[in-house]
Amino acid sequence: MKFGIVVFPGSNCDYDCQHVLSVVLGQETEMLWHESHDLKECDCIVLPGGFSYGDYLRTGAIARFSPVMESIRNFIESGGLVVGICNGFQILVESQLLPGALLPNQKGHFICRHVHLRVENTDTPFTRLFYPGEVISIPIAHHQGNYFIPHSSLSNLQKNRQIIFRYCDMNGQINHGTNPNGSIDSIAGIISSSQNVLGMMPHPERSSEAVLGSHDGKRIFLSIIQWWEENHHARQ
Amino acid sequence: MQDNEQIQVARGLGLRDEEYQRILDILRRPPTPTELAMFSVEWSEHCGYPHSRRWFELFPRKGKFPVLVGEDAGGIVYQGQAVVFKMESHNHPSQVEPRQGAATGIGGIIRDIFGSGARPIACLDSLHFGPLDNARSHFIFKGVVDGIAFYGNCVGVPTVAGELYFHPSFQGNCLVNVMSIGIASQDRLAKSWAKGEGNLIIYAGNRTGRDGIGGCSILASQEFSGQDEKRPSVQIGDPFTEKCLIEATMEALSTGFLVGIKDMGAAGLTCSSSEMAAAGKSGIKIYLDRIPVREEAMEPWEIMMSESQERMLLCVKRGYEDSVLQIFHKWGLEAVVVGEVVDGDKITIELNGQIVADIPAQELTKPPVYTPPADKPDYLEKVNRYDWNDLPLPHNWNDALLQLMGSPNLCSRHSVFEQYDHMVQINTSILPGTGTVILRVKNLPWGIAVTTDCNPVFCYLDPYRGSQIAVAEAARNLAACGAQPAGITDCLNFGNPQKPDRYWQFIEAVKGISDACKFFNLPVVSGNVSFYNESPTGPIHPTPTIGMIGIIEDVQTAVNAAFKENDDLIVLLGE
Amino acid sequence: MRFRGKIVITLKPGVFDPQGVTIKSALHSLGYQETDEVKTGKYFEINLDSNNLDTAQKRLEEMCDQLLANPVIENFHFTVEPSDN
Amino acid sequence: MRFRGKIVITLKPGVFDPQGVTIKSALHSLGYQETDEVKTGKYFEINLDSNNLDTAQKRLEEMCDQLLANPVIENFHFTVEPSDN
Ligand SMILES: Nc1ncnc2c1ncn2[C@@H]1O[C@H](COP(=O)(O)OP(=O)(O)O)[C@@H](O)[C@H]1O
Repeated sequence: MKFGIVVFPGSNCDYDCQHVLSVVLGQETEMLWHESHDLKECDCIVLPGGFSYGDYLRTGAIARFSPVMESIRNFIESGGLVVGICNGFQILVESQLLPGALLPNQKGHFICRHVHLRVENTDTPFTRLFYPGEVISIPIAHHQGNYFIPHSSLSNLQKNRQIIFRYCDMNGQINHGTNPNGSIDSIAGIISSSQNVLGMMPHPERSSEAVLGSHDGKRIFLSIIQWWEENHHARQ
Repeated sequence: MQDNEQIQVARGLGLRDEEYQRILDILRRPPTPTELAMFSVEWSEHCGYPHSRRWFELFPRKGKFPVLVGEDAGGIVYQGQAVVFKMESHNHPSQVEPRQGAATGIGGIIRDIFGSGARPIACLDSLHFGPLDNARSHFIFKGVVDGIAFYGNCVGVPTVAGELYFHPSFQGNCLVNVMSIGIASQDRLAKSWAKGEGNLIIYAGNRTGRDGIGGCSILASQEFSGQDEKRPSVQIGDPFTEKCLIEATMEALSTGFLVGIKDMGAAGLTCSSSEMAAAGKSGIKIYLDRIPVREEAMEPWEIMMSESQERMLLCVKRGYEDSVLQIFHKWGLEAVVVGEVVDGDKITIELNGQIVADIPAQELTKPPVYTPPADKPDYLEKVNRYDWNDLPLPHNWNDALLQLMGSPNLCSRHSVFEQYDHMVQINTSILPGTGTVILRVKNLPWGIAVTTDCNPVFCYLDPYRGSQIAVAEAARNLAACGAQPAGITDCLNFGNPQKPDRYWQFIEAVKGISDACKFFNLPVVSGNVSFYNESPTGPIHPTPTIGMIGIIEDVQTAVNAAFKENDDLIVLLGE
Repeated sequence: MRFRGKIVITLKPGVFDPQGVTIKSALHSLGYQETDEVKTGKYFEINLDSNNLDTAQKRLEEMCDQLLANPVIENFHFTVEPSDN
Repeated sequence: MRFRGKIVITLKPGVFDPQGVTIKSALHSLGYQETDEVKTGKYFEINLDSNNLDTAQKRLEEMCDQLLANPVIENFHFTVEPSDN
């Protein structure tokens, strides 16, 4: 399977994703420069974390106008898989490829630490290797991960099972104290209504190797690979 | 300009009369204002280390592993990989504007690392403030942490460890010492020289503004300047540009077209151009009108002294300049050819066809050396007479323990390092707060352990022993996680060196570090000195911060500090 | 002709403003107990060349719409005037 | 009485504004070539209770000085008006 990892000026988790996908998981990878329309026939596009354009103005606000984003919009429309991690998620919501917005953390500062997530929907290409309600540990590292969506749209997300990950404690309980950034409904990751675009604030590439202390993130990538292997014949 | 008047200007720039005389001897004519400015910054404490340089000879430069001692950053070599590291202070800028001061400190040290050709893989911060119940100290502390987070997180270099210490002696003068570590294949390291007649000098990065032109306000206040309103301004960090500079520089280095490269840090263009020329034993000509400037009507000395951030100077093989320029442009950066390597040994600055400075580079980069008198401070006898038996024992040991654990100098640093992205680049194998931080090296079995240490109270009580304790503590920290101590960098924070008691503390500390390093077979690969850390209430406690790195052969065997299992034995080693 | 636009971007009602809350509590602890609400926003000054005021206005409106404000969470308003420099 | 202060904080002349530079180049690449300078700043709206306009003014000035603006690199100015809510 071939993964494309987009490089915006200021991306800083691009090579982390590349390392995990190619060295750890043995997949083909391609770095996609933001100024090019060419997605190089990749099967899944990763919008990595970092600070595209320094997060100046608003997170993701400038990156969304990159030429590569036009191609990604078409790619999504034709059913292609896209994962936005952290800044990638911010770019996806700014582009309105996912609903909502990401506000500054409630505490007002950057937060970098492992958090527990509850996997809310496992019927997706990104989470099929988890079991429903499973509690996993993946690090967050962001200043603006406070997910916001107007209440009317929130109920749509809930109804359509688009909420994929929610912040919780180690037992899967969700309460005020388990929400690191103030996200509405403790949302850590969502999927598009078309099921092929995942946006999440936590960094799965940071928990994909034993030497870094956790494997849980790797299973997201493994889910994608497994899904694709089962489906790509159908798609071609 | 009259001779007399010029001596006044020279004094205003911090040059001594005998230094002015030496300038006359070197040039065999009166200096131009630009030349005077260039000498003043190049010979300043900040760039030239006139009060400290001679003592560095005491430092051992050899250790268990091969050592690199470079112009900007040194390092050690392990299995063909150069691990480059350096520490630097940004105390005074942080005291004035904590957020930007600390941010630009991180930016500066990272540029030193990638300027040497190594990719920055981690930063550390050693911070000292006055007690938190003082509102100003609290403000500075919060601003500094915020500034490090702002810059370090955005630039994509993890801030993985550090220290945080509160003591009244830092009330009017905080310490912000930042360290960065980089790694490169040994044969890919860059030179910081300019050589090869005809080769071109390229300026890349942010534009030059009137940032940090401290001493130059003196120049501006003289008749020959003109308008007012040239107030020196605080440097603002631009981590986004720095991130692009890192990537563009790494890419440019991989072309093989770069002859040399150097960052424009303290003293900006003056320092980078003259030191590149001197290191290459070449002449350099710079055309000032080609330098990208941010403000109109900048005077030549302003351009030469500006400390605007995120700028690099490159020497590129003639004929290949377009490929190099293109890389920087691709990353959205400004990059222009501003000069060339010329025959001779002079640094020549031209503005619109007129020469505004013409100085032998070797002389400019050879600042005077001073050894002022040193005297053992009076306080030492008194403080060391203290009878420990006078100390009352606590009534309730549990309460005492809780109080200790909750005290600002001992409590958890979680709230600080949680604000730093300490995981980006996915190398942080042992995380901060769980033991000494260890970075794995991707695709290789070994890892790097890092720490900074110094206890200023010990150094106040005995600078020699205190410094040895700092080295020993750092070595213990590394050993405790399974790493071999491999080398140190230092940041020597002291008061005014012209006061004998402060200077004595400094010398003792250098001796202490040297002796401890020899004992542990550790090289001092790089370092930095910050003098004049004083406030109206007196000098800071002497603080020779030690940054140490160690090598762990098999990163899988690294251990963190946590107790692991019920029934595991707990053993106390040592007396 | 040269114009200067002054743009203020504020959060829509109902969007939580953590920075505002933090600043309010900082003001309270500094003794400014009389403040009961703090809202934060962004400010931009943009110098631009246009044929006339109307065009300048139209272009600034577009810039806000397209880039400077995020319509999901933010409102904007601006003023524009001829400027000399 | 209730007042509303509107505060604009801008960088002092000569202080580098990297955000402004980046936004300007984004505007250019979106086709707004006519913009030649973008300056960024902060905006605050503060509701407060005061006996009269003068006091409100004085208090706001103090808040700016002490907390909202950083006098080393920023200037501020504000307007204040009676408000109903
Ligand atoms: N200013 C700081 N920046 C980043 N990390 C810090 C800072 N201060 C302390 N830490 C980290 O917090 C942890 C505990 O700090 P400290 O108690 O000083 O450590 P030590 O175990 O070395 O005495 C360590 O991981 C240390 O690196």
